[in-house]
Amino acid sequence: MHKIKILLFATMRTRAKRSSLELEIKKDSTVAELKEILVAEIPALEASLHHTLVSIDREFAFDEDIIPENAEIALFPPVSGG
Amino acid sequence: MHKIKILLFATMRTRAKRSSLELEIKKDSTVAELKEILVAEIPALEASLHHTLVSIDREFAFDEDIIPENAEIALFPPVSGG
Amino acid sequence: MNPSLFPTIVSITEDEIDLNILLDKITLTSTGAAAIFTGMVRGETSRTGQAQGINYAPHETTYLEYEAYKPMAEEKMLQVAKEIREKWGVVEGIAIVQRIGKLYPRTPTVLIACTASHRDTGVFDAARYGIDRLKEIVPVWKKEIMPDGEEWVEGEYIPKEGE
Amino acid sequence: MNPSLFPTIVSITEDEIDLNILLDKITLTSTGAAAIFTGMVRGETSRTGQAQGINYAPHETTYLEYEAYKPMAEEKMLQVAKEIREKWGVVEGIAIVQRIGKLYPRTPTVLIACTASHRDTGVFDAARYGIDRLKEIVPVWKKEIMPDGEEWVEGEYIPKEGE
Repeated sequence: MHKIKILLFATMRTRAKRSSLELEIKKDSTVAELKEILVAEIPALEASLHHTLVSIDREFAFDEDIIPENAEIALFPPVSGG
Repeated sequence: MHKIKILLFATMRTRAKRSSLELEIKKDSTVAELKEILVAEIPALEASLHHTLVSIDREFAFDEDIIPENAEIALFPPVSGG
Repeated sequence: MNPSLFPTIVSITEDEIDLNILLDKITLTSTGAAAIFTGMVRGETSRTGQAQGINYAPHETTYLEYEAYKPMAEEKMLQVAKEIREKWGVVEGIAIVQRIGKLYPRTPTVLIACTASHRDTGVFDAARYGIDRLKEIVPVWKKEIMPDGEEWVEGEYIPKEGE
Repeated sequence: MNPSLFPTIVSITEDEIDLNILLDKITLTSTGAAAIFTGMVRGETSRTGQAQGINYAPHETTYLEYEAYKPMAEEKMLQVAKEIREKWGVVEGIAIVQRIGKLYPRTPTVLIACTASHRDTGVFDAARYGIDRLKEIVPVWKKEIMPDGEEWVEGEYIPKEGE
């Protein structure tokens, strides 16, 4: 098990009613597995997870990517800046 | 005969060593005729007359155009602003 | 001019966007042209039926509230600048600035500026590319506050691996 | 927004070009995007063999001295704005400013800015068209002062009747 920090932005933050959380995950967990853990922790996130973007250490990440130790993870909707 | 005011800009001004002059021209003179009168008055302008632009009352004018009374005429090279 | 001296400015900021200062910072002695794009908060939107997969009706906006994942956003802005330089090698200076916080109608929210020696070098296309890419990969979001409610605006672009 | 309220600013001026102020003046409540072009005095030109029919070698510029036939120039700027509005009906505000006098390298000399509700409306093309047209029909000239002499720069465009 290792600890990771998860940042939530925009819709994700609003739904989760928090802007970050820490989770313990198994070594070599994937992004897909993380999403399952996260929904168990915060059910309100489930509805938007299908179009959520994920970043690991500030790079876009995908379901099959493995989460390294001490990673900074972020979940957010498709961007809408400008 | 009527009087017109001629403004000179850029190369034309430098060559003529003046920025404006007044001339008497015959009624219904054309731009082409004006150019001849002007060269007689200021021979230094001859070299550049073939690619000189002319305006009458702030609109581009052409050799066959007739110069109205009290017109404000300008002669200048193709523009190079920006 | 040595390309390694070409300035690249990226910034997520709560401050006003100062076009004069930004333009000065990306102007070199060899620079003759700048193409600058700015986006502003629209107080009234009359266009219907398009943008980001959402059909929206004409409506009024009271203000927008922007937020950013700042460190990632600035890294992605650097990536947009890198992509611009790869596509338009003639570009000299690049500035990419996103303002965040509560922003009212008519306020500039974003700026992309590219400079080059001459205007026929693709510098307009470079700026256009920059704003398009920013709206795809730079993690910034806005919440729209309207007279009768508020709503997060969501984009539709899904970045691919390596973006 | 009533098109008759769309602002058009044209100016020949000896003053500094203030992008912030000009942008503000052409930003309406319905505006969401601005494309701005500025030209600056190049202190060093490395491009060879082109531009306005003259083959020039790489060279240095000490400064440029601009002059204008001011009343006609401002009328022709209004005409450029009118042409832009005919081609891009979506354009909201237009600013066209030419600075004249003695201008040193890195100084903005000209600005064309167009605003619209959205960026995909041709607003970039409108600004590009504006600067191209200004360099064809707006009576402004520049004398280039170099370390070893000076020379009037002449354009090559010959306006046609009605332009």
